[in-house]
Amino acid sequence: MSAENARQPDSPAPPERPPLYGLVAEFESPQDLIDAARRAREQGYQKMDAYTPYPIHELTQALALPRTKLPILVFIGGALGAGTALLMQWFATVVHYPINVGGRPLASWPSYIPITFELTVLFAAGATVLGMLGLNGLPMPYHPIFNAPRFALASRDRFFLCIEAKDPMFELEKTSRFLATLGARVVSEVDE
Amino acid sequence: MSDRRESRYVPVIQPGHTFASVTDKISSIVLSRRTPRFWVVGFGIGFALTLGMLYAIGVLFFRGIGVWGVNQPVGWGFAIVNFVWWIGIGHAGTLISAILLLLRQEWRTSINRFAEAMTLFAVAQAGLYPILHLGRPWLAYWLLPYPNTMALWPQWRSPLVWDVFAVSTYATVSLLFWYVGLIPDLATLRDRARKKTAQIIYGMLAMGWRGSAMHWHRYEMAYLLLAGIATPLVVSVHTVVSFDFTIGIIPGWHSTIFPPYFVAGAIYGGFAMVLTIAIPLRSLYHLEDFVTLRHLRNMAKILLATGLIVGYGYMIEIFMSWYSGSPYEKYMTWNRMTGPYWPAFWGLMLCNIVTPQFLWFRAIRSSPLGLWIIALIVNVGMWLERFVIVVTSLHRDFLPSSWGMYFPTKFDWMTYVGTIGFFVALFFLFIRFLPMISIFEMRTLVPEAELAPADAERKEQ
Amino acid sequence: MNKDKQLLPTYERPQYWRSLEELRGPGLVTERDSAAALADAAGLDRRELVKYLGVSFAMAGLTACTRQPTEKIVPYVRQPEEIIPGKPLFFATAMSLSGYATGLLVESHMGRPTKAEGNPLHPASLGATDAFSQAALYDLYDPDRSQSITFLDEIRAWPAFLSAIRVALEKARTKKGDGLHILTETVGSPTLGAQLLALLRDLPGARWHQWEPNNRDRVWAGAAAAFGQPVETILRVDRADVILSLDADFLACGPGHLRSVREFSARRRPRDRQKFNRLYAVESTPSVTGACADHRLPLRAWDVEAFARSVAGLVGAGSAAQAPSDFAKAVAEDLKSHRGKSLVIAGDDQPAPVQALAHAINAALGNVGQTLITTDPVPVRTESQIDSLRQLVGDMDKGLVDTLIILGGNPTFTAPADVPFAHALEKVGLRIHLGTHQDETSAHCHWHVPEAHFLESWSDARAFDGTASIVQPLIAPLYRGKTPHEILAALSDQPERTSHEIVRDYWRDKLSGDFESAWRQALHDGVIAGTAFSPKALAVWKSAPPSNASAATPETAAGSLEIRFRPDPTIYDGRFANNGWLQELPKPISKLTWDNAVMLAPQTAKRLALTNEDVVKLEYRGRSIEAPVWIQPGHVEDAATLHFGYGRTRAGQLGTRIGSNANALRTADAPAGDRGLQITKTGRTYSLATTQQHDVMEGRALVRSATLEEFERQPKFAHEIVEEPESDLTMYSSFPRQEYAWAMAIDLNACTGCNACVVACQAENNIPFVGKDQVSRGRAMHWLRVDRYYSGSPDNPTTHHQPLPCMQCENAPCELVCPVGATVHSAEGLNDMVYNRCVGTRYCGNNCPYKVRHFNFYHYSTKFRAPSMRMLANPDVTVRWRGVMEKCTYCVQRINEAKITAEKQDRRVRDGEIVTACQQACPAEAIVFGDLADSESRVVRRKASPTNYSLLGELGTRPRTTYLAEVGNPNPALAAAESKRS
Amino acid sequence: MAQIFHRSTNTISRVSIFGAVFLVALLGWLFYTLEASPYTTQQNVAREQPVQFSHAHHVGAIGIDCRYCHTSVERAAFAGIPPVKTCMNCHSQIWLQSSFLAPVRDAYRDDRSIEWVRVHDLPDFVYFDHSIHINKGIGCESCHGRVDEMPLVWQASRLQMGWCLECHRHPEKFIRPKSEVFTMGWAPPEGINREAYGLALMKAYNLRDRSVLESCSTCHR
Repeated sequence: MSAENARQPDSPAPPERPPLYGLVAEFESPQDLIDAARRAREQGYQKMDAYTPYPIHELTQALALPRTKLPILVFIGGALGAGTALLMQWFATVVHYPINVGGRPLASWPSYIPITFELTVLFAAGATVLGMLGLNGLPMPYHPIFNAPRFALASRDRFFLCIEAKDPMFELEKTSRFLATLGARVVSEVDE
Repeated sequence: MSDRRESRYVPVIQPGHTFASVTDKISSIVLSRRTPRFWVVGFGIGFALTLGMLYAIGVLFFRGIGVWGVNQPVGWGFAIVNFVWWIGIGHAGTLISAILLLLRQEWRTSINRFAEAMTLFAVAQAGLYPILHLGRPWLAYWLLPYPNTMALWPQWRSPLVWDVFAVSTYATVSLLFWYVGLIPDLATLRDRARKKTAQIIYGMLAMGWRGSAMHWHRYEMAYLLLAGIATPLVVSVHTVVSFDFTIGIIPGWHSTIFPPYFVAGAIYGGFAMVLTIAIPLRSLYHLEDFVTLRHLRNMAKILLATGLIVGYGYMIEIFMSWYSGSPYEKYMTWNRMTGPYWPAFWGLMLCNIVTPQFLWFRAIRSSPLGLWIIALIVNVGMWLERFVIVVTSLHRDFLPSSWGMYFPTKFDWMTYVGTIGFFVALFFLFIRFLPMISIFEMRTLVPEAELAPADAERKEQ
Repeated sequence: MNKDKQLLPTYERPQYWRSLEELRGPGLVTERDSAAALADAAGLDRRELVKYLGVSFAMAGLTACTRQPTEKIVPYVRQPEEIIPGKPLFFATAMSLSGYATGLLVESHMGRPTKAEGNPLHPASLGATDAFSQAALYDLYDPDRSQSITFLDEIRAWPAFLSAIRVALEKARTKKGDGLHILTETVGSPTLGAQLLALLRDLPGARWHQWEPNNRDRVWAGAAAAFGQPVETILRVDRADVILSLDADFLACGPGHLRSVREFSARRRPRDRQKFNRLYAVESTPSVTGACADHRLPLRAWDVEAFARSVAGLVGAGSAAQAPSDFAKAVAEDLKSHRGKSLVIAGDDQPAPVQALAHAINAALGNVGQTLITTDPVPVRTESQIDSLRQLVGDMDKGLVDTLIILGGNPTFTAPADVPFAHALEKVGLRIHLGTHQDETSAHCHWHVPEAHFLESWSDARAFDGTASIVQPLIAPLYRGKTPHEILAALSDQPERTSHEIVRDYWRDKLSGDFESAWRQALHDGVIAGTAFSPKALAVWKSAPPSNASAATPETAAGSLEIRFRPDPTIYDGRFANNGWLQELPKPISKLTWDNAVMLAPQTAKRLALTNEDVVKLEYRGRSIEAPVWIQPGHVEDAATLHFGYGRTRAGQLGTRIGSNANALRTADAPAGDRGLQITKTGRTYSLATTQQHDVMEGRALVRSATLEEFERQPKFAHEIVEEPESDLTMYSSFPRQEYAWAMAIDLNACTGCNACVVACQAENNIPFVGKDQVSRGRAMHWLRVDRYYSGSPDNPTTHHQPLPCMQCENAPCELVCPVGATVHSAEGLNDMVYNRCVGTRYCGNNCPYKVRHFNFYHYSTKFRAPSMRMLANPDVTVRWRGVMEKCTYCVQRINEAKITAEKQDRRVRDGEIVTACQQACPAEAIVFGDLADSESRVVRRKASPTNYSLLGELGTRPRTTYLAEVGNPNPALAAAESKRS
Repeated sequence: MAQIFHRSTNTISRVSIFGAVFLVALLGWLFYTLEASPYTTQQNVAREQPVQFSHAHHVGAIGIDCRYCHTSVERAAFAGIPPVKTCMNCHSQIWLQSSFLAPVRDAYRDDRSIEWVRVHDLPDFVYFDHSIHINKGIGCESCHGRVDEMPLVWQASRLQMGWCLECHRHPEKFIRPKSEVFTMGWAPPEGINREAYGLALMKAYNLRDRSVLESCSTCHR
């Protein structure tokens, strides 16, 4: 079946139809998806995204995804943790309540190490997870893409490529025909 | 090289599986309506033991720590023994997920999920003890730094404070690690769940994961970073736990070998527990396709390796006590071997040094039952090790006038067995409601995931 | 200050103390007192409440919000001018035991006595105390004391009793007193004696009997044999170079033993060699004295006489019976070479001939008048108590006794097995018992009158040398108790006289100068000047008396053992059976608590195939009891020792039905025991609670000892044994010393292991006792324990004592590991323990190499405390609650008190101004506490001694408490044999 | 596939996550303030007494010295609560008919103590000694506030350890000349540096080093 009858013209259209989010093409295999993505980019499409049941590194080049800023966040988190720990312990034992414990010096730095390390790790890990979610804009339980028919399979064995309506080159007819040529199993429109 | 030979005819996943089959097989365990009978029985037992523990704890709180066997000179008994034992067990999960990930051991994929769950639940058990064993547990929060009207702080030089930070950090990071790994699978469950409630719950937890390429990109980066962070953490935790003893001056505690051999021991015990759980699990849920002999053999080898390290640790300890020339150290070792607690010591040697030697034989490495028995024995051995370290060191230290004996009471036992029950109960809940094997990672292993050479070689670059 | 007046008001207004609310009332700092007063009626005290709130709050994470419940302050209506709220007062009084007094200074907080100390002016105390006088306060507040006058278990009023006794008296008068018998314990009180004698004068037919199980019959008989009349023999240990103890435990019990200890240990300072004395002990049961001896010879009590004879023969007092042993020869030589400077002491338990022999030897050596002074006896009467009791029982049996008045004591329990006191008692028409408890005796009496504790009563008493003291009350009788004086007054023509009046009247014409001032002086000093007896010069019969002993009992069947009955080291003759402190106090040598046991020599036990805790059947002269076995190294072979005082059936919550009753075996003719004991194994076992399970040092240099010769060759021998890190061997710069640096030095050479310090510590620091079960679980709480080690062969080991308080390490391992900083160092070098910060990880306890930290596994402070015991607590020390660690802090409350006083006067604390409780109690002056920063202080001088060493110093803990090593003075002639032996 | 969640859930979920974080922080802050608040400390809460005794009147208006009633304050740990006799010294002469004084007269007649409500109540494990503070130049006012302005006495300070330490760490901020200890509303001389002034007094009165004042056993035994 093809893009034309993907949208039944004869059926009465709903009173006010939500704006179009984009066109989604469903593929059988990762390989098809990668090729499709690459072709679409060569065509000049930018605003598109692929949806896959597992990470596929090839898509990074295929879609020319930007490098992520995550590592910097993690480093900042770690540094913050280390600083907090050291400062806290030094302040407590040297400044705030200096007291003789077992004849050890007030600033017995070797015994600060374990906690400093632990807090470093804690903060860094926190930064990693929050950073990842934040950059991905998660949580986002609602997303237009879920309107796509059979999208549930995106978490099983199907691979989707979505060209968004925002894309400057996006033209409903032309784009859907183009997608069909990429060997998509189905091409369907997705509402906002 | 034997490994390579084995791996040739024992793949990490049986042939014939597809994206679909993998997904359906694993998710159906969670989503299927009917609860298997063995699940009900297993959970029931665990829950019953948990109630026993709660009773013991109630008595403890209202009558005081005296209901336990602790005394002077043995101020620490079962509580600390069990604490260290559980923490040790809690090491395998994160180790498998983190270190094996960094080492690109793809066989980890089918075992890391429940290994991580095991870690969490073990750490939860461990976390109970430091609080329970306090004379005034309701003041446990005094170990945390927080603004207070007394203008007081924790005593930063105390290993117990280090413990608080190490264990809580470890618990938190393991939880994050586990959850992050779960997100895509939760999405799968969301999409495959039939019941609305299930959809909503899994949907919430999945945070609207939709498998976008960009998300996967950041996700993998995050996962890798977490692994990198968690690896030193795993090593640090049992190191810090070992400080509880090494910082002390009691002969048998005050030893520099402890940190490395505690860590090795933790991995040792941890993997033993993973096997203890994995072997019944794979047959009960017919997961032989995913948890193959290959996994069992690899774990057996790790068990053997760490077992040897631990054995080396014991030997060094004994040698050092002789080499030190300190009469107290010498007596301590002699007392362990021939004193009133000699069965514990020799039992430990039997369980932890002799038993693993059977793993030199591939026949045993390849027999699930054999492995399972060995794993059980090692679990016991690791518990004995902690008992020997804690009790036999304390009960006879410097002044003979203060020597004494330690005998656990029924409340000690109830609490210990209770935590095992609690652990089992939690674990059964986990396998019922969450995928015990990482689905999305399994997908990467099926043949369908193979790419055309062109991309394949690009992948190489 | 006028002590007398202070006390009269409290005394004359008994209603003053009626309710506890009022009790805490008089201007007390209520927060202090409620700290002491735990357990309220609901059994839930404030802290517990807070704690349970804590539990629920903890769930809500709200724990910190602990509101103080509202408290009341109840001031005086009219405040006695001498009372400063919160400041304790001290009153001088005296405690008498078996007729001999020990002078005390008792601390009183707002009218409630809390602590007893020795009276430095008193000859029998010299400022020191023994365990009994330390624990006396417990008896005062013992919740099981009888609290009302009863007639056949029904409560009666005092007047009712008076009329009853008057009736009996009238009846007696008609018969000139016939049928009126009075039974007392040994009477040392002059006033009481005078009252009794007056009564006898008044009613010639009346009889006065004396009985207590630990009497001195044999001493009097021996003295009579030697001097022709019963005389008191006063030991001048300070003048003796060589001492021979013939089964005498003169360093642990008996009249003036505290003084003997002081004098003995004063002459064992290794640095002045010529003054260093030497002690030979010949004994059957290992005793404190034997443990101090330079040479100890285990000998069956039976064989002591033969030994004494051979020594006598060798020193020229009579002829030796058989060939003397090497030991005897050596001893005799040593004695002869110290004529006039030696001393032979016979144990109170030894039969008259041995006593006489001892006197003869002393006489032959010219010691009498030098090291041994004879004076009039201290007890008012020295008749044979056993005969006196026999006679009473005989009369009772014949029905000649209409009225028996028992003034104190517990004859039903203590009477020998072959004197059927209880049985005969039933035949008496009117039986009256005055006692502190409803005990075995009161069970057989019609009337029971609660006896006033000595801290509640006016009386007087004499020390071993005759020095008299006024016993004055520190508190009005809690339960309207009566004194013997008042009972006797009831029999006189002025029945309503108070003991205060009686005692005053007795002394009125005996005090020199103006009576009032002399009386006040006497009360203030605690002694009446010039009342000591003057020495008597008596012709002594220099040659040994003929032996009648061997005739006394025929040599009994082979395989039979000798049994020895001795008063229990901690509960005495059973009168302290309900005293928790003394029950839990480890017996000096065996370290047993809460029980007595049959002591056997290791060899004997092996021969009989017995081990510790085996229950055996003891058959002796046709009677038998069962008791658990305790193998006692150093005990003489073929003999057994059983302490009497246990096996009470009506002692109170604590003392009833524990241990086995030796009185059921004791017989009148051989009260100290005899041969003819058969031991059979029952196959059952009985668990005994000991505080020390391991008796040898395992080759560790814990107690370091040398002989005098070795010391002179190598004065620093204590340091040769293990090398100790130099104090500058540290990576850390040490903390700056503040004005004071507290420290302690303990002289192991002086310590006799008498345990007085342990009870003193317990009393001062509100240390709970925990009961047998907890002790056997290794949870005893004594902050200060006296470790006892054996060295040498178990058949006759050398015994070492080591008092072990907290070492106050400068590099304290415990502090390092506490996660909440509940134990940290004070700027003055104290290892502070902050109970309220402790969360109870017990990590510090584990990490303490000395194991001097003790943990409240349960809520001990209330577990064993009846409300009346609230008053016992020291308000200056926090009462610890469940789940916290506790330990010695050098009596920091005393340190703070002294510092505050000094600072208010703008001066330094003087040396000796602060005395720790243990130091204050110690008769041997083994413990010295002081300030290291003061180069003149005693502690600094002590630590300068070459024998000074720190225990486990090699660990680098730098303890502030150090020890002075043991130095013995063995006889070279015997040393060889000794070395062969061990 | 149909949407499981409505659009709004996106916002809701993000807000709730941040909300949770803030809630935790809020609770922590709440507990701390509660702990230091008069709810716990009963600071500034005037206490009803069996007798309507007004310090404002006796101290402020009449100007009776503290020590007239609190006799042992210079000598003992406990400042001393006056016996009924002390009240009667004056009130046997004046205000004989006053109904306010009825309880006092009754108590005196019946030889029965008046049960005052304790206002300043330290925990049982704290050993505070009035005399040493008085003798080292710490004024009554420093802890008890302007008693001369209190009709019914209330607790002027937190009386929590943190509060004690403020002074034990920096006595120079609170110390005053011994002569002024009992003065209410005393202020250091004009234009003088409080710190320097305090330090001079500390030297004069020979106060101990901070490390001694901060040692646990100074207050806890």
